Amino acid sequence: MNVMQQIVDGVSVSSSLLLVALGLAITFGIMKIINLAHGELIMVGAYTTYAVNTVAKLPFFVAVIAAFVVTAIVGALMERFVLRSLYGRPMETLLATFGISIMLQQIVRILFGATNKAVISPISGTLTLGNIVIPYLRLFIIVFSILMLLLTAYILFRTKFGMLVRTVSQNRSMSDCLGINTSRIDLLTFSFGAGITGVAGAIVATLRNVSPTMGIEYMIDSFLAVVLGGVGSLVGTAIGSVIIGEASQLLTFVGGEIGARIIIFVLVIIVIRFRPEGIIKLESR
Amino acid sequence: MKQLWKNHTVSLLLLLYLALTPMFSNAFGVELTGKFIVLMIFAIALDLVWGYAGLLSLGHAVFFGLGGYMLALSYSLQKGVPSFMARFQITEIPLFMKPLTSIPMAFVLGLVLPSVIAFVIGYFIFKSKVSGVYFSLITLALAKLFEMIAINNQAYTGGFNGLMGLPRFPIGGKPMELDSYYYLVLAIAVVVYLFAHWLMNSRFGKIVKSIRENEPRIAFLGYNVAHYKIFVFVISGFISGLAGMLYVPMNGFFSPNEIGLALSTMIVVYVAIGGRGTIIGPAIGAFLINLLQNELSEQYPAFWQLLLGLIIVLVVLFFPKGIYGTLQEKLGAWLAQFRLRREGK
Amino acid sequence: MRKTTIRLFVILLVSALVLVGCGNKNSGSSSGEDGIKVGILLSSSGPTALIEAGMIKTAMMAIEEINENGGVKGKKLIPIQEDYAGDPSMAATKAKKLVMEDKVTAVLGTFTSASRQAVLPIIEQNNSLLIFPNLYEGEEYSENVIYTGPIPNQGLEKFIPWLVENKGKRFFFIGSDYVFPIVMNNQAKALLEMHGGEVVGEEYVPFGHMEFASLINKIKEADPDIVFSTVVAESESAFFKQFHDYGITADDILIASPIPTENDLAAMGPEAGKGHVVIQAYFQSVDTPENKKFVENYHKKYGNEPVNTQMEAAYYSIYLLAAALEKAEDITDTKQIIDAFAGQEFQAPSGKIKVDEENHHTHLNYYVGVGNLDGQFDIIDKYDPVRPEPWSKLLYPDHEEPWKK
Amino acid sequence: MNILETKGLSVEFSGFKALTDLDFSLEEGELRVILGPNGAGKTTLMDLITGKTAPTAGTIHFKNMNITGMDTFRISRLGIGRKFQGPHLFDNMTVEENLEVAFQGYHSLRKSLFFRKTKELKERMEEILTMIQLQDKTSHYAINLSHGEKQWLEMGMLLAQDPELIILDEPTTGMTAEETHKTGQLIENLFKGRSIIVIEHDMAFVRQVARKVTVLHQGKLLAEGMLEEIENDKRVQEVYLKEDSHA
Repeated sequence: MNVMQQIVDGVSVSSSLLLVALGLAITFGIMKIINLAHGELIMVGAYTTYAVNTVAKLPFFVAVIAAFVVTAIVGALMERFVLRSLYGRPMETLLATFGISIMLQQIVRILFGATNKAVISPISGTLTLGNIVIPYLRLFIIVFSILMLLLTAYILFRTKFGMLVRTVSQNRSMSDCLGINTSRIDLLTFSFGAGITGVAGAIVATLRNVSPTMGIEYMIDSFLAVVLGGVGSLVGTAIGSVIIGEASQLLTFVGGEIGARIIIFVLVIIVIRFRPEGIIKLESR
Repeated sequence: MKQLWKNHTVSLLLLLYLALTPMFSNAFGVELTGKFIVLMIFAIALDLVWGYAGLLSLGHAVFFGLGGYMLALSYSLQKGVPSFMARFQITEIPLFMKPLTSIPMAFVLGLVLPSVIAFVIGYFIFKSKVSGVYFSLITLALAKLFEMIAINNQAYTGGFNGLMGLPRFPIGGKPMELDSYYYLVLAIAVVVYLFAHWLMNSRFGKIVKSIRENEPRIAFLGYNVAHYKIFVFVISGFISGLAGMLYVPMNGFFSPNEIGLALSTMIVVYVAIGGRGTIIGPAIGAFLINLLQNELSEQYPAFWQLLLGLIIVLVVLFFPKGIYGTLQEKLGAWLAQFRLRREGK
Repeated sequence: MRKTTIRLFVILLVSALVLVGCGNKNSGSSSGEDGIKVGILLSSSGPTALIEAGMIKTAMMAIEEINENGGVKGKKLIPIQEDYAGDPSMAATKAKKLVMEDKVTAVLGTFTSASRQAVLPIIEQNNSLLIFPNLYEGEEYSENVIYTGPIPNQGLEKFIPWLVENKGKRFFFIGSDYVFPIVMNNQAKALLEMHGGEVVGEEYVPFGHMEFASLINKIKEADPDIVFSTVVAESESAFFKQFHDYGITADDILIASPIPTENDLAAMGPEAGKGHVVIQAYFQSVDTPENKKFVENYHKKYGNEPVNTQMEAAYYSIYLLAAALEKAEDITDTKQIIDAFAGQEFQAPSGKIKVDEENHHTHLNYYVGVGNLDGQFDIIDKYDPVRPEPWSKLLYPDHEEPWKK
Repeated sequence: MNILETKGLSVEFSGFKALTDLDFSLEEGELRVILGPNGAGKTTLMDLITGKTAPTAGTIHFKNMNITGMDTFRISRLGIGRKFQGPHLFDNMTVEENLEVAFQGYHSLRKSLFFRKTKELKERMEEILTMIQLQDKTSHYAINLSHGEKQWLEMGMLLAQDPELIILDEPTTGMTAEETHKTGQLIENLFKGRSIIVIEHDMAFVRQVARKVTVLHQGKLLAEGMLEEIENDKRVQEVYLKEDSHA
């Protein structure tokens, strides 16, 4: 069995997982919003890509941008009309977002019909190194996800906006006193997180078909990755994704595809139990 | 008597309606309502954990499912090795499933196993610093996990297809009439309701509530919070398992859907919409949503999904206490004013 | 705030109740007139709607055509449609409604084996009639069910030898991890053995699995001539897509499958399915006058979506039912209707088909097709109706035949 | 005889020394006021005594029993009651319920399940309700009480809990002058004979109740003695001047 290949594939799996989880690292990790509609944001991104790329025949990168814009708008609407009034009430947030997820699924079903849709992979061909084969598509996804990670990190830690975001998440009332328009920051932060998630949707759409219910699995995996890595830390999310991604590949030796997933779930549950703060702990008092 | 009426108006009205159903509705209607009642019991079970102790479990179907599977499996084992086993060259019932060949034993297991699992999970989680949303996330993962396990071990669980063709109501040997089974379920529902009511108005219930209200404080009053959480979780698991078992004959069929995410989240919705922390509220939520779904999903399938989502969002935004909770509040306030005016004169 | 709250609350309840109210009216009116009620129990919402929605359309189309030509015994067929959102328990509930409340003459529907078997006891207890128009694993027989879809032995009997002869002997079996694919693969393996092929690997993935890197990796390791895939639903398109991404073409390793339809090609993107071989009882590209008419009418009615085998099955199932009703003396007696099905023939779009004289399953034509870039299948081989064996003679040579009793 | 004694008590939060090598002792029946600017380690000390946080070094003895690092609920059962800074009630429960859960001696599951209000309990309840002047608000939800009432309800809960050592963390924050005074009296009459530790800023209040005073500064013991001595203590003054200057 070609272990090297498995590890490489693991990297690509991790990278798409990282991509999907990145948005959640912001909405859940930083804003502490339990967004059960995270998967549906991915789905919206995927459908936007389908509409722009497959139907309207525009180039793929345009579709990616469109996916960002559309989901960012959806996110903004969610924040403005629902989440805003629920801050500090995680359980209510969780319920509301579940309601939203049902609605989004149905809306998409009405707009695009029930049948599954396809987004054509923008890149074909494979790279062969010795006995390892990597599709250029997956190579692209790896690079892209790393870029997205860096971009997000840059925005959060090197820009005024990012600084504001972190200030607000640290101490809301204080920020209010400092004259920061917190509600505006919340709006922007959430729709930014949503937008990234939409981009992730555009990317994963190239690996699979596009369907109204495609989001659920991604939603769960993203939460696992974020929590495993350490809530509120981008590095943590990256690490979480890599662990889960690699595990899901390498553990197939042990229990096959299904066994691998079961083992991962058990592992993550145990980690949450003993380190709720995740593998990467933010030092704070 | 008057007191009883005053405190339980809604519950009594609902009970009256349910008790009369078999008289004015056909077999289909009765079975449907029976199914609703089972879900009401399940909703009450979740309410104990979420509504009172403030622990939002997103994986409660695990207990419902365990209970159901015990009975469903037992039924399928009655005629020797079932086809779903035979298909995997299993020629005789494996040792660890032997106990299930006896239906009474299955009943016992259907109550014990969920409780035990609930205890293990509870002990595992509540003896740690895990709390709030992390508890919810763990239970979410658990629901997914059990779903996968049920699907994965198809040689023993019937896998993705589930267990079907289950005899209808063979409670104790020979089949039971639909109506009599319906009333049995209803009776159990009443008992569960009364039990939950007693439990949550006992000192225990008050302590559980104060855990929800202010966990650190109750510890400073000398209570071992973990024990209380575990206990209420186990009770809830037990009732969920019971509901799961009652569901099997009503449905004639049991599948991984009943142990996984889908049901777990739906039951949370029932409780939230009905009004958590009120015992009867969640039951009403379960009843109304299912009634609506059954009426609307056929005429407007697409529309129904939208409406359900919308209802959830609106309730969360405008009736955080749920339908019953809000009614209770408004009525209470109104009555108070009314009395004041009376006294004023 | 409080005011708005109350108002909202009222609006919510009222709207809900109103809907319930007119909901009832609708169902009332449909059962009013004198005619033959046919239940259509298929999902128009939920995960499986993507296929079942199409079946509803063709079934309705057939009913309209029949009614336009004077109906059955001068009576019109009255469809009563129920959506169960792909949930077996709800399927059971809705079946109860159709049978107990609407008292339909027959029910066409259910899609997965889970939903069929959830419905089965209700149909049997009420001695009603279910027409199941979909591919399934077989190994079942019910007095009250007519199975109009294909079962494993039919396609595989022709497909496996064809593959061994034309494409190669080394097979790698993959499938979604539940009964249907496993039964399929077991029969295929038996046939393969009989025709001197060899199994170089076998893997199953969880239902809804989306990440196939490691499986493709394993396949490349084993280097088979043919991947025999019974991976279903969304996993299927994910597999074909990623297989394609890894630069493996049909010429390197061929995917052979009894599953994909025109819809799946659309969902995976045609170039992912290009060159891979599929056996089905119907393709849109089938060249018969009946099919030309069928496809034309469909596209006129519902626009240019592809038509597939399940949709054709739903269509001819209605016609078979109509024929049986025509033949039966007393259509209030389910037994008579069921007996009338025996040996019933129909010139379907896919060619002449026939319900078996005894085993309640259906003799179907088979086509070997190759996926092309238009999202259609180029038919490269055809087989005349094949006898259905609910219990494959090959696997269970001496299995008792319940219909014999 | 000392009811409470700490030796070399220290605690660190990720490098930050919240409390260093503190020796503190309290006599039975004594009322001790603890003063100190913000971050002096007052609340930290209380957290350590009640088991909310575990010390990095040192020991705590209560009634000559080592309670270092014990679970909160165990310590509480030994007879240490605590009132937090600001109201800390069970908001969506009635005044009566709040008091009821506070009563001691019914901690086990079994006892809590099959609990009947004894005559004594009922009387005690009445007594407390009158003392804290909430007798006609028994069925009000705690969340609807006025700030002062909330504070007194907490006092009531302490009475119900009936501990030997009572810890009051800034009991008068947010109270009007006369509410504060009233609270002072309340403390003096209600808790007669019990050992009490009070953390307080409000000097008026301190003068009203205090006898012996302990002053903490930057996690260390700065001064200890009778109020007058402390008030004239140079070091204390400058600490407090600093405090005021940037307050």
